[in-house]
Amino acid sequence: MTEQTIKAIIERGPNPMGARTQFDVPAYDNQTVLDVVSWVQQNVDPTLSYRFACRVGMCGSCAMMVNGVPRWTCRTHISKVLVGNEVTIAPLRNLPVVKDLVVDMDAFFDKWIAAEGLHHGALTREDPIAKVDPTSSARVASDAGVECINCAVCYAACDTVSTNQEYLGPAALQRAWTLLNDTKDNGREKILDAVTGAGGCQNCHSMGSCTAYCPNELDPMSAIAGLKRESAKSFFRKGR
Amino acid sequence: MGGDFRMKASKSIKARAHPLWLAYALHRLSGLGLALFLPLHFWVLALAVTNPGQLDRFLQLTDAGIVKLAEFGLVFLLAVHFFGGLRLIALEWLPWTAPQKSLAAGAAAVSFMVATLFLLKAI
Amino acid sequence: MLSMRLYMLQRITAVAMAPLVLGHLLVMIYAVQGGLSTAEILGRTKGSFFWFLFYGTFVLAASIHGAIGLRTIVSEWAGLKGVALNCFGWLTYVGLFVLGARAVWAVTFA
Amino acid sequence: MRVSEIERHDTDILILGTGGAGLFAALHAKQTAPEATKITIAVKGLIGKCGCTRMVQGGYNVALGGGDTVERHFMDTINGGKWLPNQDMAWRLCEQAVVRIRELENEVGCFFDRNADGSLHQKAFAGQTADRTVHKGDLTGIEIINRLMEKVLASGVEKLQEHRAVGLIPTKDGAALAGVLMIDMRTGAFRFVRAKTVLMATGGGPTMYKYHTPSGDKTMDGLAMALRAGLKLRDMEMVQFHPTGLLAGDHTRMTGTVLEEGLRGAGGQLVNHAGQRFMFDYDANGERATRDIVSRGIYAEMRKNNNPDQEGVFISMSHLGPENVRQKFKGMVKRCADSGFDLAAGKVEVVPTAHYFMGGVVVDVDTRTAMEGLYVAGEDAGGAHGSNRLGGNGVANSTVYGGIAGDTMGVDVKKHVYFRDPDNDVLAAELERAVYPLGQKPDLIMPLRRKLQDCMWDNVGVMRTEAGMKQGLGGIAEVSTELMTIGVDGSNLAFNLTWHDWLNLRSLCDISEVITKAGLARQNSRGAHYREDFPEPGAMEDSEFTVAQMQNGNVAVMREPVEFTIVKPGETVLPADAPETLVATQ
Ligand SMILES: Cc1cc2nc3c(=O)[nH]c(=O)nc-3n(C[C@H](O)[C@H](O)[C@H](O)COP(=O)(O)OP(=O)(O)OC[C@H]3O[C@@H](n4cnc5c(N)ncnc54)[C@H](O)[C@@H]3O)c2cc1C
Ligand code: HEM
Ligand code: SF4
Ligand code: F3S
Ligand code: FES
Repeated sequence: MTEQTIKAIIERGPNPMGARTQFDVPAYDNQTVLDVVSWVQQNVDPTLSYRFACRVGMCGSCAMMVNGVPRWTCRTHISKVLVGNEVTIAPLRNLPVVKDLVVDMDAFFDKWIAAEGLHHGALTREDPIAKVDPTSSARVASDAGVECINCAVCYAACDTVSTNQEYLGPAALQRAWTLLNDTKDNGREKILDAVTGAGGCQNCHSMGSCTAYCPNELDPMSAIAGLKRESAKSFFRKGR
Repeated sequence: MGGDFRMKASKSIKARAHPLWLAYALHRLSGLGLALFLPLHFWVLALAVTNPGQLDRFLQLTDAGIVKLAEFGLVFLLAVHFFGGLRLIALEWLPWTAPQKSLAAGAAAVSFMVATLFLLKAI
Repeated sequence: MLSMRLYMLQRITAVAMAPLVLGHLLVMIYAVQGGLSTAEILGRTKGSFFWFLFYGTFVLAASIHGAIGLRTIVSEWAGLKGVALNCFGWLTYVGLFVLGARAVWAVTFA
Repeated sequence: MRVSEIERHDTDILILGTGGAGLFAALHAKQTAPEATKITIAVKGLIGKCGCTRMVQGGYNVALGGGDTVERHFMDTINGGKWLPNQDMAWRLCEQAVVRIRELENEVGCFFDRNADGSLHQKAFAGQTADRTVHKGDLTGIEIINRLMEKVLASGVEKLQEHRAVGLIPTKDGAALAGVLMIDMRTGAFRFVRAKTVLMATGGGPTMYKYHTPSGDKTMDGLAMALRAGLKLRDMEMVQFHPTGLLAGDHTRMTGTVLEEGLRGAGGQLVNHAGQRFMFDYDANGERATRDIVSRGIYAEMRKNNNPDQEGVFISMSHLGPENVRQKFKGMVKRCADSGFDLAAGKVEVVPTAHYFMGGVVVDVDTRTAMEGLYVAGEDAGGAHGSNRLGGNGVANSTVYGGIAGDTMGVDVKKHVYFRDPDNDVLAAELERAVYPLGQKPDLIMPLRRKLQDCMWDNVGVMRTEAGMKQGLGGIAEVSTELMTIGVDGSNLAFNLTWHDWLNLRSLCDISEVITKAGLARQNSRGAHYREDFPEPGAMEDSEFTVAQMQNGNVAVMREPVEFTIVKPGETVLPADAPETLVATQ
């Protein structure tokens, strides 16, 4: 333990209630951004709202803007983000704010489903489990994006999301890509239709912020490129 | 109002400082620049029929430093946009997951070379 | 905001322009040596079916490509949507094309 | 706040919680219930993003042949639970897990790891006699919950997200459940949801201990509600500790989170502050002994050291080669690094950490409770694991019984044409209870939660004695009383976390008392429950389980004999020539 303090500036949404408040938080050796926010709520401002669940980077509930960068706060060590001894924390970008640091993630998940981000199976619980070669290229491609924790960090990082309401966003499109490569999935046509619709993959400008900031080191940009490739092929084949 | 200013601050994003985003910005701005320049370019060329003398006077202007610089800018824009665009199409349509950053950097470098070559020739 | 069709059209026109841009750049690098003059330009292009096709295609592709590009920018940065957006796209396309076609005509067969 | 101000809402099937149990129940109810049935899923957090199923690392136990059988899985479960499990529940768990895993792969679309030949990869957790645990790397829970969540989100069920259940409201005669009182956390409004059938799948969660693994939303709300509703709770003394929780100080939420089991399996060493390996002093298997033994070993070592600045012990991996460790435990190394520790080359301080709650509501094998209209599945239900849960049986249990609950409710809902009317007195009392702190003078709540956590850890933790537990009861009562004097600023109830901290602590206090009383009632040591004053397990044939219930405003603990409906102690359902274990010894 040290005697030092951290200057935590918390920007609370939404607008009418919005305020930029500075808190002096005691610094500790092992301390995450979430711990800083929690300390404020537990010790000085009991009205501060934020969201978390697992506290170890598995649930994707705790993402916020930290110094203007979207991050999973439970797995971000404070020393990584301190500028001097200061840090600015704000609600996640690109989603409506419920209160303070809590955003409404419905749009993010609605788009996930709109991108056909769910399994389209042909087999049932009566069938044996299919054999899948773990080294096949399709499986490897599919596997690459499957460990997404839907934290919406990529969604917050992407400027296309902020300027194009319909855009499905990197996480949803990446999910569609994992399904397109999943040999057990039978929804190819549906998925391609979904990802070439109004907010489809063609809207992505390959800014790469999604890939740059994904805390799990996933690569939605390349997944979306994959979708564009498949969509283009199917466009040439079917003329749509 | 202070309040408004504050909320603006919260929306500011600093998550753009990486090569791919800069490549995107460069591509968009160069595209925008080209699209805005194009009507001018067409209009000037059309002078060939309507008013050849004026076209000549205009073309003589290209010797002036300022105009040279502007031209360099244009060729630069075209080169940047051209290589950036090819990079994008390659990234999107060719099945590589190549190191995108070096591709972006490469595209920028080649654009510079072409534009500089043009400038040198022009001088 | 960008439909798959516009997206494809933008990419296809881009690919089509690739050799044209290269050609154009080379010509320009060659041409600017010693300054440009009307006579010089016209001497090269006047009555040439090749240059007519070259620049004609270029103009067609560029006006489609540029219009789609501007349409995207306007929708993302200015929030234009729906009919207004489509009108903007078409107007830009027609405008660019007409201006471009006039220029091509001027330097080739006019 | 008056009863008349409570918003009203009706649905046919109401599901509380979106862990493995809640989500599976929603899917199955959708499949079994008549077309027009309205299904609502209410949850304290966001759908699929809270609860512990998502945090499952190791995997999912299921006997899929290759020598392994349902019988063998069943025997491991009974032996692991030290003959306390409800055998019919344990059997159904093992049997249905086979169906459920196929459903997860084939219908839900999970992506479990494969062997080189394309078949499912299975490994063995400690305490298992076969390679049985299906997994997706060490992030199995994310895969299961994400896939389930997608299906549920797309299924058209009604969503009540960030809705916290605060009270089960029975009918006037108390025989049936009328509905559930909830707080819409986003606005702070109260909502009474009437439902013909209700599944409680709020997932227990022993977070009243100083060190604990479950997610922050889990605070025993469900069991506290069930207790108040007069239901019987069994095996409440049974708290499983995971031996290696991260120790990073009490100012960080990371403390208590799990360092995976596989570290010890791969050869990780536990050393004390003096730098000595100690596990072989406690068990011949050293670090590879089962969870309960290692937890006790560490706890004993910590007690011996008795230095407040040197609380835990260390797990050390570096002798296996830092590069190797980095490669093999990529996720774990990264997680430790994010929190400032070097798992690959250095050593990381660990403590036993409260992980899973074996106790729960008494249910039948179809998840029905004694109260008509109320069903319980997952970690909230007691019986399947007895005194100890095998690693990998937790998520199997929640998904298996969640599905069963959905099927059962889907059928039962047809029997109920009308909604039941609530007992308005209970409704008023539950409302009163929930708004109580808003009328008190605001003060800090966390110091009090710490106090409870220290008390439970010190007195009702890894090793227990009568004197300790009695002291514990006193401590719990103190916290409980003090809590009633601490208020919450109620000027804005929207997403008022501090109010919810208060309610969380209320649930934790209530169930802590039950745990302690059940612990006092069990005068022997079985599985997770270890009494230093009664270290022997007692005769298996005379096994009893504890049953706690509210009687006249007090928690009473009774004991009931275990019925050996399938197999008796000393016997087995395996063929006589079956090998002891199919796991190749390391
Ligand atoms: C870190 C960790 C690792 C684990 N690893 C394994 C493993 O490898 N293998 C294994 O088999 N098991 C493992 N387990 C255990 C396993 O996760 C649980 O046994 C199982 O997931 C419980 O499922 P559930 O559906 O009952 O509860 P949960 O998944 O915990 O879900 C409970 C739900 O109820 C909601 N809820 C709680 N209170 C309320 C309320 N008042 N109102 C409304 N909703 C409420 C919660 O928000 C949550 O959505 C692990 C547990 C942890 C914590
Ligand atoms: C061979 C040459 C060219 C190539 C390969 C090319 C390629 C591309 C590509 C791939 C895009 C899509 C970018 C995205 O969606 O993010 C694009 C956008 C654009 N192009 Fe081009 N282009 C070329 C020439 C031109 C020309 C001559 C103009 C001028 C009219 C132009 C104007 C634009 C504009 C305005 C955009 C929109 C920018 C954006 O959306 O960010 N392009 N170009
Ligand atoms: S892709 Fe990465 S950043 Fe995006 S939601 Fe998934 S885990 Fe989060
Ligand atoms: S940041 Fe956005 S624009 Fe595309 S590459 Fe990623 S989705
Ligand atoms: S709290 Fe779950 S990812 Fe941060």
